[in-house]
Amino acid sequence: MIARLPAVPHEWIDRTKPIPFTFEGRRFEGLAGDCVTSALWGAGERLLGRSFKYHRPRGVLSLANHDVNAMFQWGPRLNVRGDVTPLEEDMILTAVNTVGGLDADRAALLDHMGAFLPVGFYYKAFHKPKSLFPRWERLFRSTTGLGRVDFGTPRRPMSKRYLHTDVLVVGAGCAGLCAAIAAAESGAQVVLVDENAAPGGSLGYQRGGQVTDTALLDDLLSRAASLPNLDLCLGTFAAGYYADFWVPLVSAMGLTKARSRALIVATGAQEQPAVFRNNDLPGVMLASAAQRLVYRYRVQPMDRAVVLAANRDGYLAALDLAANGVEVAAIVDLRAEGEASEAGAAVSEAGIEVLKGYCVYEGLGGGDRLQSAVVCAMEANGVARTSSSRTLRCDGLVMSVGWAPAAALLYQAGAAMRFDEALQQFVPERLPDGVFAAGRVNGVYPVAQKIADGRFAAWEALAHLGRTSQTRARPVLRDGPRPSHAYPIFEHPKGKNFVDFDEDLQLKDFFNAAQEGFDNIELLKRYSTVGMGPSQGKHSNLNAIRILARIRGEPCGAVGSTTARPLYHPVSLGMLAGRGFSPVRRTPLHSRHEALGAVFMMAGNWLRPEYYRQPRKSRAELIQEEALAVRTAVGLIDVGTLGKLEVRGPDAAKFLEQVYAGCFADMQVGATRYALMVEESGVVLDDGVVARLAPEVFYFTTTTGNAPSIYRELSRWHVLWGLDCGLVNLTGALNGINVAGPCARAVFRAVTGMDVSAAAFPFLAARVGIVAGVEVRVMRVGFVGEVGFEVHVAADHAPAVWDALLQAGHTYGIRPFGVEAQRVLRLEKGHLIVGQDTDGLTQPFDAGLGWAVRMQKPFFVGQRSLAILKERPPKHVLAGFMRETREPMPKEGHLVIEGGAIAGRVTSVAWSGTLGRTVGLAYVAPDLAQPSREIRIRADGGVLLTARVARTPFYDPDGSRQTLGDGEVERHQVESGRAATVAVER
Amino acid sequence: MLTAAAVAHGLRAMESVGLVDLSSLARFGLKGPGAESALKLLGVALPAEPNRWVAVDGGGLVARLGRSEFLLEDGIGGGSVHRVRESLADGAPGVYPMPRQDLALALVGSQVQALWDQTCSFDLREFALTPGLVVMTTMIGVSVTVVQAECGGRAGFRIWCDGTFGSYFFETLLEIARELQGGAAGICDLIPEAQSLVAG
Amino acid sequence: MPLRLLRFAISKVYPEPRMFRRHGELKPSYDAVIIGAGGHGLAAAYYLARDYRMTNVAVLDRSYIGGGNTGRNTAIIRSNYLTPEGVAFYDESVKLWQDLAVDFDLNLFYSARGHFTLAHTDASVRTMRLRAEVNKHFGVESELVSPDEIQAACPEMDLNCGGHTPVLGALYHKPGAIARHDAVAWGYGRGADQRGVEIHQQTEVLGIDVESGKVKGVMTSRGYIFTRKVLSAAAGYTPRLLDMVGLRSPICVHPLQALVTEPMKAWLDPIIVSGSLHIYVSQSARGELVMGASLDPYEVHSTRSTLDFLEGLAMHMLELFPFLSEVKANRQWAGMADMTPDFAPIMGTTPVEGFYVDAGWGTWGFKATPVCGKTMSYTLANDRNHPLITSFNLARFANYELTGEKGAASVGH
Amino acid sequence: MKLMPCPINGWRPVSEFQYRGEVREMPDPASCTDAEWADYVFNRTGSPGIKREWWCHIPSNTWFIAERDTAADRVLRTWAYGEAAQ
Repeated sequence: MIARLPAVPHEWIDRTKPIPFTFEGRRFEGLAGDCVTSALWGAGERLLGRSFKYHRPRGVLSLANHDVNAMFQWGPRLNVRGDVTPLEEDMILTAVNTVGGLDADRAALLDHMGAFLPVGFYYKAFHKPKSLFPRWERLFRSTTGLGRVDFGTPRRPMSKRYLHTDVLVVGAGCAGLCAAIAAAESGAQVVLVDENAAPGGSLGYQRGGQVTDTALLDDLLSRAASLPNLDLCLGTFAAGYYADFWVPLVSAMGLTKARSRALIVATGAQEQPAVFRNNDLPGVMLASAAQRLVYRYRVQPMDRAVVLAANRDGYLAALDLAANGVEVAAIVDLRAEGEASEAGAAVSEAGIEVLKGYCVYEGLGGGDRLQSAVVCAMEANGVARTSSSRTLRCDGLVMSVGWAPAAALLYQAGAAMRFDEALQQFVPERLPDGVFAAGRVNGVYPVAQKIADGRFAAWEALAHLGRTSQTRARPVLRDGPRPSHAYPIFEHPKGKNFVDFDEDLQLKDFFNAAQEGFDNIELLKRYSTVGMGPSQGKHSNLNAIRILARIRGEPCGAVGSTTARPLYHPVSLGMLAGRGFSPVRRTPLHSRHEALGAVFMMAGNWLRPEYYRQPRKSRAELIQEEALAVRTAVGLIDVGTLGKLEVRGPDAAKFLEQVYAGCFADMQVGATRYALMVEESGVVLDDGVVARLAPEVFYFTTTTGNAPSIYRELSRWHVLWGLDCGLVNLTGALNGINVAGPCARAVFRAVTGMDVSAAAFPFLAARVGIVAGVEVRVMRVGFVGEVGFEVHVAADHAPAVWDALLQAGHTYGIRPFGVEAQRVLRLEKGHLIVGQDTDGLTQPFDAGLGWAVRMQKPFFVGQRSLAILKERPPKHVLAGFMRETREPMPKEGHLVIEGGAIAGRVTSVAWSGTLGRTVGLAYVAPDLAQPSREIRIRADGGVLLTARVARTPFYDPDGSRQTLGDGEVERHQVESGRAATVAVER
Repeated sequence: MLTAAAVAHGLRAMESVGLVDLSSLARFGLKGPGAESALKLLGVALPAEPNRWVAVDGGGLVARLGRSEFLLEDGIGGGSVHRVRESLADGAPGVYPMPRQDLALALVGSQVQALWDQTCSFDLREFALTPGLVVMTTMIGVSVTVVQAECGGRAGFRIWCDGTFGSYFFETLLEIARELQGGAAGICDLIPEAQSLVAG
Repeated sequence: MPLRLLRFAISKVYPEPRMFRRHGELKPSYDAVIIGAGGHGLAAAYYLARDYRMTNVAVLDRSYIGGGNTGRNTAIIRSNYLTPEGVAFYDESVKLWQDLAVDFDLNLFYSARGHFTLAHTDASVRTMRLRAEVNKHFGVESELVSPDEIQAACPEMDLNCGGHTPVLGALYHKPGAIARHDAVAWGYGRGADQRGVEIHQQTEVLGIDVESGKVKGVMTSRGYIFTRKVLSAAAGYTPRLLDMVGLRSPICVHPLQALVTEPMKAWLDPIIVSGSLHIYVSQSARGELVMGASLDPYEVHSTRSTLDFLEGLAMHMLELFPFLSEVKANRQWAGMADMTPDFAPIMGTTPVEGFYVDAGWGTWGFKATPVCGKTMSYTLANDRNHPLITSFNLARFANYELTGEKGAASVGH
Repeated sequence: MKLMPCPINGWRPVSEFQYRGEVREMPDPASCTDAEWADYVFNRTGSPGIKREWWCHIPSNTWFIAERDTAADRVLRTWAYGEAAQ
């Protein structure tokens, strides 16, 4: 049986469901509804973890998602925060950041070396001698870091969701609930999120001893429940604010991206620690943490408590503890005047001693836990009068000295914050349109006023949405008693008075950092690392500002605050990634390729056959075979990934003349022409083929990778020029199939009734006709340098045409060929590939494409730049080269070396089975580009290979193969067949 | 021939999220300054405003994509696509034909919203605010055209995307639909009249 | 335990002096004014004072020391560039880095981890090979390595990238390193300060006074200063400064974002960059994964963060490192990158006499900090471009003489 | 995510758009000097301010002009090229 306090309304635990779990190798039992920390604390554990730098014992601090010293490893889950992670059946937990276990942490001796390790110590040493630093770094790296990554962690796809609503309210405390209810009652669609497992915020845990009095909370919850348009999401936090009300909501379910039209931030405030010696001993905690233990989990946090107070909340906490079995040794009130409110009276009624104008000077511990507190009266200047010290026995010390607004979302939304001296807290000065604040984050503390503030925020939001036109005056709500003390920070000669519990920063570290010149809040943060730990300064930024203000003798407002970057709480990469959608495009022939054993490669986001697998044959062999099949018989390639565009209308020709460097107005209907596109800077952008299908209809292609961007850019020019023509993107609607080789005409004739004779359908002609019963566009183009028919057909009919061609080609030994074989074939022809044989700075004259540029035209994009560039001697030019042998072969990217200097680079190279040579393209200095001149290429291992500059095309220089008539086919077939066999034997 | 089991499966899927591939319906597109008048001449009912659609006899629809682009799709009971294609396939002054090869989907069932929320950032409430709305947006990384339409008597959505994204698009949505106890359904599950066509 | 740390234990008062003096008013005139107290500006000041005895120098910053891109970058240092001029320049920088900590007597946590630029397409394999060859030619340690070699160096990585875009190879650059970026600015700042340079933080430049083509002075938020030499080293603010002297440039400012995770025990030694996946990652000495992606797609002059950056980065990280799905992202931030059309900086003299620029650093300025200080101090002192930076001159665009880095830069880190 | 109002399709996340830089007046290639042309091709207005930019809504391939404050990343208005601003 687990010892817990008697049941009260709104407790989170289910006493009927015990939950066994393991911590540091020992078995424990908690209850359903517990968080890990409450279960351990309830079971009497006080040592929950070790600190980051000194490995000091640590227990509970906030129970509000910044207890980063009570952080655990749970299987593959690392840095599990005990204070907010729900307890689960058979959890197996160990504390992170220990050497040899939590109790006997060998690294704990670092605690005694603090004197050697002041702030930024690592900047001051270990770098001399240089040679030793790597060892030191290894040592540091082995000691730093918290949890451990498990390389076996599965990648489970976690869906992300979108959510749309009128009003998003963050924080379901008193103010947030009131705001959400008021907004929903007016009919707006409202989503209310809270990071806790239950709503209510401080209404739930701050009861001032009225253990069972939750009337207000009950009322708010029942009203909220009665509103169908109010969606309450618990266990959900807003991780940040991004432009235009884009707020990621994080829960165990995953990431939801919320878009609202108004945002109400009611995130409350984070209680702040007092700074005194040993304020980190297990047993010292924030008052709100103790109250959370008491009312959420019904765990009695301690037996005998000292309450360090500087506000009414401290007295309420004392009453809560007293009412729940805790003996309150005394309230130590930093304020000389004490507490005037009814809470003060109630405390004296309860017979609790109050030490006014006292502070806690240090905590004394033993066995890794608090045993007593040394308290002193304070001088007027806030310094402890140690002569008058008293030692109070206690196993718990709760701190209630003030709050810091949880204003991260407001900062990220662009709010201007002002430091309010009366409240001693930053409050919103100016909020962006549609963003509103309510409750403690807005500097409003008394319950009655939080209610009014929440309602007012709701009304403001409704006004922003145009749902109300009446005007209201902002109620005055910041006139309550001061909730925060101006400087709850106490020096001690022996230090260990911690300001940042994540980073183990002590008070003196701040003075030292400032002394070194880091006396700007941002510099202080970077040098001391205050606020850079996992809790992002939730409990340390405000005290850091106070300390720096004191050092500079300025008000906190003048010191300012560091920017609150997302994320508010950490979010797992798995949640952020979600499923990870990466679209892939497939041509209509994809299933055909699969059936033929294609090995696919990515080309942009397309899947293309690289080559076709066959048993017991290597990739290289197959690529050569596919290429040879095209040279000696016939091959078939899917060119469906090419960009396919159409421009129609009276100005169609003019449009092409302006976007391409070449001439098109003079084209005959039924002709095709190579087209080169350059940027305004003259750099080669893309190329393709233009076919004139009718006087006012041009069909043209772009490279696969550029298709979407070229279509978009041409659309922009079209809009800009306002020409009378229309641009249509047929890339997905049509598919291209190229049948090429000496037997291509024979094969093509077999599938069409068109007259395909060399006379009727010559090289570079384009025709519209019927193939395999389907209407098609056919272009006689020769990228691979043989008789070729490129058939463009509606996507849904492409498989039929492909099948027909394969079948018709069977007797001729037709072979489908992939991208790799095509690369070899085009290289034999000396055709360059934009993007491989050109780069982001190549202009046509370097690449030998001057012939495709018609400078005489009135205008085309890039023309003016080319006019400038044309006058310059090129720095390098693209030249062909050959080597007699196959191995060793230079590779693409290898350098051309001349006189020990870089004189160029190889852009394409391949073994040509047909020619029995290695052929390639390289950029070389113009003086090297003379045919048959020897160049040296530095290949792998630094060996210099000799190659000979050669004219392109390497293969069929006069282009006779592309124009073969019917009669000639067989002869050529035999010849190149012989050439091929010879080649292969070499 | 449809087995009873297949039908039952499809119907079950549609209770949650049913993905129905309607790519086989006849479809045609046109754009250009002359497109509107050309279609009117052919007696095709047109939406008056940009990004709106109208239903036409036979269960088909005509959608206006932006200002001067149109998507025509026949229903099971036929429609005007054939006629329009016949007369405008080669264009006309200011009329530019756009043969379409979309993946065309119907999305039906009680869990459509759940699938939608995982795949598209567009706020479905907009469809309620603007009857006949046509939306061009992105879904799981692919450009899509979406309308809210009754499909075979069920409230649902129609989605079109470039056919070359088809298998990626369909398979990804199917994976999510299955997690929601939905799945693929046949056109006949959605539109029983289609039975005869399939059988015949 | 190094003896150097003993003094902290024994001395009663904290034994460290100020790194940077506080200054009251600005002097009426300086021999040179450097705009921007980031790494570049302070390095220039440091070498001006150390190597050229120019100490009557003011470094002005609208904010605080190292508060710009120096404090916002992901601290990667490499010299494996594509063009001869680039390689020579960055290699000099890497050499300078080696001894910086000792020069400063400040530990910069300069840590040579090795730098892998992954290639997922045969096109990027070609580029990586070219980079390796150019590097080797100039004696820089780079090589094209196979997937097996990558796997050996980082066994945890999924080279198959969950099916799509498998890794085909990588450019391995052994000297690739990371460093504690803030400390670099502090080290240069302290060194300059000790030599008499004045660093004025929270001092914004409102105008630059140019008379008949020559710099005459600078108007600041704290008054007017006479000076004949002004160095603009203000990264994302460069275009505004150029406007002040009536110069035009191709610079476009885009945000560049970064992210750190919660600390975890050390597991990742090398620096991993993937152009195709648009990610780069290294593990800091504190155990955090420091990550970044490519530039934001459009011009913005602010350091706002976006969620889509986080989502995209996380998705691609998990393609390479699927086991990181439970690791939590902790904090994101952004810097303003001043991009040029050829992915190379703009450095040196300008048509305005006495006005010098050190700009256009885009996404890779940190690694060049020392050599920029060296070359710009030379340029200021001699009123002549340092030989290493001549090809980075502003005039190159008007002359259509862009540098060739463009071919290589996919992710420029 | 940032929202962008397409004049034809309405508000959409900025990820649905392509940015194409500032609207720039092309000098007459016939009459301008090489320097003027190079300035047009390479130089930009790099300082923050309210700029007129080319944007394209990708799913509908709609090009339009956006007037945007590049310091605050705030879109003031958008309109189809050649039409009156809304």
